[in-house]
Amino acid sequence: MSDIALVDRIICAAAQAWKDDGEVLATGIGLVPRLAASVCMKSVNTDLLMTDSEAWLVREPVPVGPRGDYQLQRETWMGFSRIFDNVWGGKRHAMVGPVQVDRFGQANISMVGGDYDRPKAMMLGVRGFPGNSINHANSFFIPNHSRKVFVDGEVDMVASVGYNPARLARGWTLEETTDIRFIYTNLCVLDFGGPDHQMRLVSLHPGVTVEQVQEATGFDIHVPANVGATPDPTPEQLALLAQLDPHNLRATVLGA
Amino acid sequence: MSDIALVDRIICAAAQAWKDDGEVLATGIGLVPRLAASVCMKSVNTDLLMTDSEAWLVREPVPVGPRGDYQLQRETWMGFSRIFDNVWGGKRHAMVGPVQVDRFGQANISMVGGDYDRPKAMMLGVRGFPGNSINHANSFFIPNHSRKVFVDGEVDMVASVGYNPARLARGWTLEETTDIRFIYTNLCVLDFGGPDHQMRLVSLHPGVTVEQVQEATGFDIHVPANVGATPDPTPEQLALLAQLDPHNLRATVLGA
Amino acid sequence: MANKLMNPQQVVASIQDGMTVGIGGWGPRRKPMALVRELLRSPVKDLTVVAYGGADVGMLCAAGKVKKLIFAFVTLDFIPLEPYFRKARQEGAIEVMEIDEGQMVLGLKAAGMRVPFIPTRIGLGTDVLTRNPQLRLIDSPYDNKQWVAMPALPLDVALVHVNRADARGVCQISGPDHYLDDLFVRAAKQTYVSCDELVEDAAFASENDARLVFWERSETTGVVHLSGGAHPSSCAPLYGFDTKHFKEYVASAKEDGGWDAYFAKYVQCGEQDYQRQVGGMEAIKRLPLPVF
Amino acid sequence: MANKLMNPQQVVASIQDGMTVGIGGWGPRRKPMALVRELLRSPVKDLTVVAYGGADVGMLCAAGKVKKLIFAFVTLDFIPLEPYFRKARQEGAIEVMEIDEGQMVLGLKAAGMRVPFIPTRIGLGTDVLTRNPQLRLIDSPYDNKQWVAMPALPLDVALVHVNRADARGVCQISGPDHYLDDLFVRAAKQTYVSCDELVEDAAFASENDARLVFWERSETTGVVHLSGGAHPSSCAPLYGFDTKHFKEYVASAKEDGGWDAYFAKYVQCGEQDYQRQVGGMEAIKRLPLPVF
Repeated sequence: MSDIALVDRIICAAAQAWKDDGEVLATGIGLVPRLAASVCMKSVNTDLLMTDSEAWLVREPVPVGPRGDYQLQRETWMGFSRIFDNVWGGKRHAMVGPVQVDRFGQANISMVGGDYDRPKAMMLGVRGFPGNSINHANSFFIPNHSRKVFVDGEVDMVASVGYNPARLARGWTLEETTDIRFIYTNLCVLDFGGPDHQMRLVSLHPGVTVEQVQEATGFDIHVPANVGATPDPTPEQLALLAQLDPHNLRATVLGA
Repeated sequence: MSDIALVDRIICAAAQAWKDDGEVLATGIGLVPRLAASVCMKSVNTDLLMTDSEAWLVREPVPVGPRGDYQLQRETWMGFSRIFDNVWGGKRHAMVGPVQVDRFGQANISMVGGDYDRPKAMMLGVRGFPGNSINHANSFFIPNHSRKVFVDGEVDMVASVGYNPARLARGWTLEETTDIRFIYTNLCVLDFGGPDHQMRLVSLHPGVTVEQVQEATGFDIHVPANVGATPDPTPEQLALLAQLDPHNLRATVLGA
Repeated sequence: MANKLMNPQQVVASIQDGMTVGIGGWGPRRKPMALVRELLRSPVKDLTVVAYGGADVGMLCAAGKVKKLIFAFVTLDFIPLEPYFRKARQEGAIEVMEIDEGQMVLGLKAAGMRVPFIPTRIGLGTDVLTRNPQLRLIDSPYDNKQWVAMPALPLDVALVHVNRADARGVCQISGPDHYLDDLFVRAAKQTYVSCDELVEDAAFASENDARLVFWERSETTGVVHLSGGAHPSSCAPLYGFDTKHFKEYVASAKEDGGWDAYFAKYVQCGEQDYQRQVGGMEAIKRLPLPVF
Repeated sequence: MANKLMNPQQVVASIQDGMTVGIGGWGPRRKPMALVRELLRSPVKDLTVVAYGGADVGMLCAAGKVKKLIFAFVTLDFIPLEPYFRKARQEGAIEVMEIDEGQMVLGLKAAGMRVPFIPTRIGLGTDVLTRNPQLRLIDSPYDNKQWVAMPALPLDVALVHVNRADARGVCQISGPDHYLDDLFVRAAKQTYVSCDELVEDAAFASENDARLVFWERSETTGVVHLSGGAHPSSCAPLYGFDTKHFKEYVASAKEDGGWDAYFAKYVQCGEQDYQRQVGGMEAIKRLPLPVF
């Protein structure tokens, strides 16, 4: 086993998600995605755009948690109405945390249960998932890789479009509607690079086996011949993380 | 003859155009319409909205011409993009100066001549006339009442929608597409209150006869039994005009 | 010059059973909560509510005011799940039209522009279409693709809370984001605004002040002066949201008769008692702005 | 960190024959005239130009660069009729798509939102429809009316002039109106911006400064530092438009070979000589702001 904290490994792996994106808005919803985007903007792709998670684009990522005398480095007003201009233009790559994901990459944060009119568990609603998923690139962070998340069949409410040919509207191709990049879980890294957009194992975190991943996933994943290990963060990345998360809020997100 | 300047009479008559409009944006394009709107806002309908003719809604009409140390009384940012929000919502009544008007009230500022591809005289283009005319109330100011302006047949380029049943799109009524209130000319005041929206004589300026108006108009107008005289401005209105046009720019607009 | 000052009772008196009411703000941020509380006290029912929802939606659901909810989310942000909205959904107590956040933008824009719909790709491939069969797919005359025709969402009434307003209905939002409030206002036949500060007409004369006015006063029907009127939601930069109060509110949902107890304690009593119970304006002004 | 600084020649080198070019500004206000002059000096031809037009459009017409013009008006405001645009139209030298000002807004919005059209009532009952048979009427799935389907107006290139920019493409418009420049920018594949002042990245950190930035830097392809680059159009609050220069320009159109003479004197010479001939930056900065 490695002495690198798993959450640090995931964040630094996920920081590569925007590596080749050029100048797009990186939106990380939740602590791990946000820190991943922040590390990326500080070290991997310095052309990224980020917000203060409220109403401004900033020149440098804002540290998470209480800010003390930190001064926002604003560069552009970016209230919600402006965010939609950006989304609809497509120059964004969001990393979000769905509650369910299926083999097509269809994701759900709305509700769980078989009866839409009386959900077993109502959650948030579809939020911006339908619009995000069909307008720009998306990646997922899943802190609890399990069959409850990676469900057999379809998710209970398809909030974001996936690679599902049965749901394709006339005149559209899956490549036009869907651009899911990576899934970072507490076990591994996945993408949709298998045959016919099958979910594919990209790398395993230290101590995790292919069998464990398949066992925790409600559908067959594509396993290439050689699956590597999720790389260790560099000392520079870990130093950045310490700056960007000065209160070590990330220590408990995986349920330590 | 009256000793009231004709232009003052027209402005003060036209100031009544917005009388019953409540809280709408009054836009007067050109000196006479703008002064008419300004007089109205100061005395007739104090709920009117007006801009500084640039980018701000103002609490009081801005005097025309050089402003000296006059301070704008801003109340709302109102750049062009905001103006369209207002137009499309319908809460506006503009007074504009078309180059041609026909019996349907269809108006033109785009081009003159029989060949659209090679106009005899190219003017401005349709500007906002198509959108204004179908979204909100409009009135016209015509400084040179003549058959060149009030044309026989249709205007050469129909820039604003009129009461022309032949051009009605499916599902629409003329009352939905068209709301032309008044026409103020150097001879008289007109509206479209005749049978089937025929152009109707409302009042004559002093010294002008019905025959003169009909002669200067390229189509039949409706003349009610009793046509009154365009009223004299009140002393209060004249005093307001002097404040709103401190350089007496209006003295030459009728070609004195 | 029109004087649009009203009291909350007059606002609620103009809302009738069955109306469609849009509520400005976003989640737990700058919600017209005092106006919502007045609505809770009234006999009005069968409302269709359109909102980027927070406790406004939760409370209206709990009080049985909502026939139909048009929403993309309902959340308190720091407490993700809104308990009374959740309960209403899980009990099948409300009809819903669940759409994307951006689709709601388009629907409100279409209503403000007075067009029947705006085409969009949003919703394609998702259950937003299967759960809302009234959302129609259309062909474009200019390409060979199908598009979602997002219908206009016209409102009978919009309720919003702003930082400052004058009696003529000029409204200023001085926090960093006006959210989609301007779209709610333009989509509505009548707009009622509560404001933390009532100011003189001259208050907006500077460029910076006038730029923070996002709609013409002709869009404002009535103005209610209600300091702290957004509480327990936030009204930046004046005050943050009240996490302690929200926690009590959320906890109430776990008790039998919890809503009735919350209602009796915080709603029934009227706005003056409400503010006294949450510590008065001094306590509200001390609520720290949230850090996101 | 991307450095997007370019010179005008590099901007024009990325514009190819037959492209669709949108030009920001409004009439004689904040037009990217130095970039337009560079375009006039180039061999580029057969452009489709989209603009709320002023002398930018007139000059491009005079120089034979325009194959097709998409416009609602072309005017210098204080001189209503733009002489070279007029001449081009009266000689039948250009194709046109003449539309309403607001339809242009909708077309640019549709392009930025990547939808094929936006429905509107604008154009119904007018010759905008008869002169543009490519504008299609559509049925709405939600009512029984016909609507104009205003098509998207996607741009290959947008050219705009701003007050201040940094090398990363953050652009600030500090005059009272940004016109529809943000829509041109979002409708375009590539956006080239000229700026009166080139500033450091930190220049936009205050709320008031950041609010005057109307698009993300990801929308800006290249930045050219050109003080006075809007002349002879205005760039409030820095300088007004040059009425004397515009009068000379308009007068030239009445002479035989007038355009060639204007071109030789003010365009051929290059930007440095141009500025010297119009009195240098000191004279430009003294041009009074227009009073409307």
